[in-house]
Amino acid sequence: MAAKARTRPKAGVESTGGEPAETLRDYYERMSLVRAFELRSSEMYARAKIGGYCHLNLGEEATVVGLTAAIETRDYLFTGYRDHGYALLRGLSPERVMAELFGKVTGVSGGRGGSMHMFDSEARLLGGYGIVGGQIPPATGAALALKNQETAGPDAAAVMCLLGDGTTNIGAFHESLNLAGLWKLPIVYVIVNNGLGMGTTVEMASAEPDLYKRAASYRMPGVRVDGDDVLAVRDAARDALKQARESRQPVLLEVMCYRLRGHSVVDPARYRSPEETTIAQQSDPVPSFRAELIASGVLSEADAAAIDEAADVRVSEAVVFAEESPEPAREDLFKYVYATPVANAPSALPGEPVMDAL
Amino acid sequence: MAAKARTRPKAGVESTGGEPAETLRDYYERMSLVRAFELRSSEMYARAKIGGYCHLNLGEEATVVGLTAAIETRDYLFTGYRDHGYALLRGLSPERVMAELFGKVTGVSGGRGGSMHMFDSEARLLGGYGIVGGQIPPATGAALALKNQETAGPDAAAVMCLLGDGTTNIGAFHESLNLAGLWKLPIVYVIVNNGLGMGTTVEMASAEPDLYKRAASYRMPGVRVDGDDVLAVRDAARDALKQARESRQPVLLEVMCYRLRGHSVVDPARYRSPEETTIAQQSDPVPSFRAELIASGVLSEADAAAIDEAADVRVSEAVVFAEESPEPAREDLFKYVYATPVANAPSALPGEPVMDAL
Amino acid sequence: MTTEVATTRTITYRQALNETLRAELERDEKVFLIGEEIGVFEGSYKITAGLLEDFGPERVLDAPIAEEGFVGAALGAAMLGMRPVVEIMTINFSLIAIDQIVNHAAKMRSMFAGQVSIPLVIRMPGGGGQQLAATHSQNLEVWYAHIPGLKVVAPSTPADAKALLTAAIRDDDPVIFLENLSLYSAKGEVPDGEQVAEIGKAAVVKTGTDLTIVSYSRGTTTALEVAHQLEAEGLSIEVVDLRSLRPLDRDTICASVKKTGHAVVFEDDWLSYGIGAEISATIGEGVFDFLDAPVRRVAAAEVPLPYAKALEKAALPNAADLAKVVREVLNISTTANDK
Amino acid sequence: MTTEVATTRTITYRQALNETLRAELERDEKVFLIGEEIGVFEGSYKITAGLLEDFGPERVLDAPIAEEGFVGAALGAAMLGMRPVVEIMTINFSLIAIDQIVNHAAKMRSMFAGQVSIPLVIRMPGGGGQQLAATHSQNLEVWYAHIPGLKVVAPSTPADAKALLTAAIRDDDPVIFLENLSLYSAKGEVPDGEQVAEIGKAAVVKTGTDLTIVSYSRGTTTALEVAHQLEAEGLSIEVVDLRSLRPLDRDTICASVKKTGHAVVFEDDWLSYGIGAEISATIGEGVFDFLDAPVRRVAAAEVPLPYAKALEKAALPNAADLAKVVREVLNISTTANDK
Ligand SMILES: Cc1ncc(C[n+]2csc(CCOP(=O)(O)OP(=O)(O)O)c2C)c(N)n1
Ligand SMILES: Cc1ncc(C[n+]2csc(CCOP(=O)(O)OP(=O)(O)O)c2C)c(N)n1
Ligand SMILES: [Mg+2]
Ligand SMILES: [Mg+2]
Repeated sequence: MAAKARTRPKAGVESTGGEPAETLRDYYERMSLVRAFELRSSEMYARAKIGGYCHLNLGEEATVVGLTAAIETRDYLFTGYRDHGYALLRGLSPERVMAELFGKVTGVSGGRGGSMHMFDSEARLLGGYGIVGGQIPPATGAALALKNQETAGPDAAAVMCLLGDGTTNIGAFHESLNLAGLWKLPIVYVIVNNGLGMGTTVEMASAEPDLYKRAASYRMPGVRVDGDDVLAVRDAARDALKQARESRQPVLLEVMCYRLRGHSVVDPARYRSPEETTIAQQSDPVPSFRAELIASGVLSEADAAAIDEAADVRVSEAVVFAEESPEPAREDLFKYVYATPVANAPSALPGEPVMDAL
Repeated sequence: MAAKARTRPKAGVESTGGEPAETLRDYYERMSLVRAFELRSSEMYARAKIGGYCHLNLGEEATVVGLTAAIETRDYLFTGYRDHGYALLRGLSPERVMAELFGKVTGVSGGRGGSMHMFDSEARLLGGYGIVGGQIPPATGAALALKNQETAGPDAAAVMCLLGDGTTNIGAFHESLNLAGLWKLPIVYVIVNNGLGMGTTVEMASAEPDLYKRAASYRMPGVRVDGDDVLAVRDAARDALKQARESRQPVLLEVMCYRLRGHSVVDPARYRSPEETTIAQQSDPVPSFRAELIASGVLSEADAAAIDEAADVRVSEAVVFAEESPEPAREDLFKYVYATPVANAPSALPGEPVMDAL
Repeated sequence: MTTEVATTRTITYRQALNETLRAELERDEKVFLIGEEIGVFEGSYKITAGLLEDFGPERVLDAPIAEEGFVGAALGAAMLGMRPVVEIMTINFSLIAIDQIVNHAAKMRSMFAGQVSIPLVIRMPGGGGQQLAATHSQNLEVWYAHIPGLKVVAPSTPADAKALLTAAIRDDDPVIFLENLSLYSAKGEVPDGEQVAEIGKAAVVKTGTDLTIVSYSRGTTTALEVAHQLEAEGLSIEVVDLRSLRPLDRDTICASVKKTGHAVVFEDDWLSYGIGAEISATIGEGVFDFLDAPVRRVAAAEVPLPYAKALEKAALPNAADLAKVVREVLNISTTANDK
Repeated sequence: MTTEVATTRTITYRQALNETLRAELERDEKVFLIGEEIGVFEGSYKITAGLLEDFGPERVLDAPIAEEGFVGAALGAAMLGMRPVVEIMTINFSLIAIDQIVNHAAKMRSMFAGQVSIPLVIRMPGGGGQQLAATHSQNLEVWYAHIPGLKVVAPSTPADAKALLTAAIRDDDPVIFLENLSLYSAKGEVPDGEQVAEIGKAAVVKTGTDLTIVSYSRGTTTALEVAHQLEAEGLSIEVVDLRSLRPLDRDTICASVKKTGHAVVFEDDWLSYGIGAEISATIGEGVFDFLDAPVRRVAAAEVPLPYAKALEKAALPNAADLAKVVREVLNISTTANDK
């Protein structure tokens, strides 16, 4: 973690200079929404409204806002299981995202995916994947399809594929980046480097801990940016996407941030030293961006408080919606197994005979 | 192929300077043996004495000799399926290697492995693997065992793991090199870059075709050497092994050579242009090393002819041995499935009932 | 099956596949082929011969050796509406891609509540008997047949290869299309024109009254051979060719056994937990009261397949093994009836 | 089983595993543990808690997320005489390592004619019911059970977890050691001292005369629960716990069914081509003449498992399903006898 802190440029007030106040305010609203949503998710998990695994974006809000601000509506986004914030800022309503966490039929994935599997085909959020690295080959293939379907240029679509620092050590990362580099695909791979994969630091997991340098193995540009600096993240991501869409030059972008809490809501993160926890808390982008906007006069204290309050209300509405939504119907259990109907598709429930008597 | 030819230093007479004539002669004998063995393998395949897949080292003889000259008896060698030459020069008798190709019980793997699966535990040749990249994780684990069993130093053992250029694109390559770099394992990964994986050139397969550069992703030294220059190969491999055994610094060594014929004995290599075939033939290391030794007075024409003749005789003896050896006994079919006997182990032949009547 | 007035030609299984790929590439520009050595090299087993030349590298895409990467990439392209047909060189190498196939392709549609379809075909040959040794001779189709969300077909004839491949490519779900090394050069009559099989249906490829042999892929060839040979001995054998391993057409299997009262399953894979286990269980469950003798399975010996010819032969099931077991099953039943 | 005079303690399955790993690490310095998050994090499911602290990072080695790499590395270490015990976080992730397990670990000894042994244990939990959704809830043990060269065990109690893990670590072959998420906190009596089970043997864990339930792992718990519950209804149920899936103890299964004449297989995995298929086929083949009714299988619905609680519950087999089928099988047979 120390190494990371050293190499990371510090976000400063000056970085907001020149940006319209409205944009800054907007970004703060987004950060605040993600923060409120994640805190509430944690609470709802504790109340057993949410089950399974639940991974939060707490501490990564500037990264989430910056990346989602950079991608265009026409672009496709693939992510890992730490996906709530991306779903919200890709435009999915908090209601539908919370309903997914509650396992309700109104959820973005009909309650079938849960926390790790947010998907919305219209919003071009193509999942939410729980197998480490599992999203990287499909994202690469989506870029292959785009390359064949469109011509390169400023209006072309591109793919953004998110992955964690720990995920760079798996074979699918290597195979996919090689394909993208080889075939010149319009894709940006974003390593959200929060310093940890569960309890394992980057230094314990990666022989080359400067992860952006791994781009060189595929003759691909590798860029590192401060993930606590929302504007820096946005600009770096925009620039990378521009290369992808205009020159079909895939890019590896590493965004340095901190995971504020445990790996998932049930992890107390005891392996973390008090110093590390302090660093993570000190670099929390939400209060710091808030303070920055107040200091630079973009927001008043009252404005900021109103934004936070609005976010909370928004999330409360989402909880009510999720709570009141129905569960998926048991008779729909087999509904989505196949797109093309097929003879003899299994439909027995446990304990039912495998076939009718002849 | 063109790019490779450009970047490859040309082997010259001067490179043999200073080397004892006996060593040079010895290396030529080894090259000649591999050449004779492989030509005969091809012939025996055509006569249906050998079955399955059969991949030859033709054109790679200088690489085979150089690498095997560099490894010490105490070191472990893992290779892919193009393994005849390595088996021979690791000290396995041509008889036992040819018998393996013939599927005879006297073969190095008892006739059970065939061409792709040469193994000799005493010679520390730990296979012979047919799944592309399959040898890389076990070789890495062997180095892990060595690290735990021995202290580093000039007398420590190391692992050499061979792989092809095409093999660098598979996930197991990435995962393994990362482990080796992370855990500081005594291993040298050798890319035998013969320019092709079946019909696919390096440039068609690897986004970064300078394969040794991929070492950087694991903070590992990456070195490239001319694979037609037996002494250069030997010296580069020795140096890499030294780093591995003394400093536990894994190394990626890329050896540039040519595949003289098709991918396997049944491949006519029609995808290769006449120019490419010409280049491959011109860089054939056996006649050029032979000519070099004659020009520099190490061998007379007659010496060289005698060596070639002796190699041929040696291989003929191996063929006779293989031919006369018995096939493995059918009643030994289940012999090696388990090391620790286990209750109820299956032993039914096709068509036998799965169990005796109760 | 949609059938036009059928003029037929006798062609190999290989050629049937090649022609079908060509026809589908022509018909639908969303179809593309991807795999190792399918273009410049024309396919390890020459199934794609000539296609790169005629359709270009965008439609016939040579991939590096990265099965997980390119199978997953095909899946991603399918998510965007393309219709990739993947060739994995042999089923043995699919183990490297299996996370993308089983954890991803098979589950996405369900997990994302139908928001995405995966019109993906994965072709790959299995099979032993070529002295390719333990790692290159497997028949792991039962693994795929076990997975909900996949469709798994295993044609035994050139005609079925054509009609099932056409169906697979036009299907909006991931289809595992199982070929067999020793079928590629097998010849058979193939109807001209468009042929689209119905996935999920078995076929009675020979009728008979005494005993049912259930098989698929290469095994069906042997089953038919044995059935015809035993006819000389006065035995009337019915042969059911599964064609689809998932879904499994239990009705066709059981209807046949209900009639014959005897069943033998023949497969190239290892016996325990093989395809034959499910067939035997299905028959036991479906037509218990009509069974006159235990269902027997003829399958491979449970060893990693050795290279040596004699050992390989001993380990793999053949026509003689099948004929022997068929006789045993019928004798047992005769004896039982005699009591 | 080697048993000393048994003083016992009631501990969890988790603790039994933890203590056994500790004891084997102490006993043999060639034993080492390797896996993701097993050290600093103390294991995703805390099986390895405290071991890094006591044995250090050479014996308890945290691996990066690289299942193929570190499983293969463990295999390589085993080739050099080490005795690695791998933890794969869940069976779902083993798909990434499966080439190393099935194409390599399982085959090497045979392929190299006995020149090398692979004393490798791969521990991993499977199981659904935790709302982990489709990719994190699988029971793919039948895949491994199908593979010659592997030994596959699936203990259902803390005592068996101890005795089978000890046996697995001391075995010179690759052993797949299957745990189950919902068993980790289950308690049971565990004898103190060294306990070494015999791999390859099933156990009759409850005797009975009317019907045999065959199960393994978590399923055995449910089977016993149902068996005891049905006793109140006057039914005498025998329960066979497989313990070893490969080799499969066909004799114990068939001996039980020979006595009871009725069998039901209970498993958490999908029905088609599941473990139950082999058990049913085995019974059909082994004791056909003693069977009074078809063997039935109670297994999971064939869907990628949904996250939503109600759907997940509907898809997974439970005690009520099993009890229902047991009654059906016995009724059917009663009716049949009445005829
Ligand atoms: C193939 C696979 N192996 C292991 C896991 C278990 N696992 C889930 S998340 C995780 C850590 C991933 O770390 P990182 O990539 O840094 O992402 P982060 O959680 O920090 O966002 C692990 C090991 C998994 N889901 N898939
Ligand atoms: C996982 C896997 N995929 C594909 C193959 C088929 N195959 C065998 S050799 C080979 C080419 C390997 O090329 P390279 O690594 O350059 O080695 P070379 O044959 O040139 O020595 C391929 C694709 C295989 N054996 N294993
Ligand atoms: Mg991380
Ligand atoms: Mg090569």
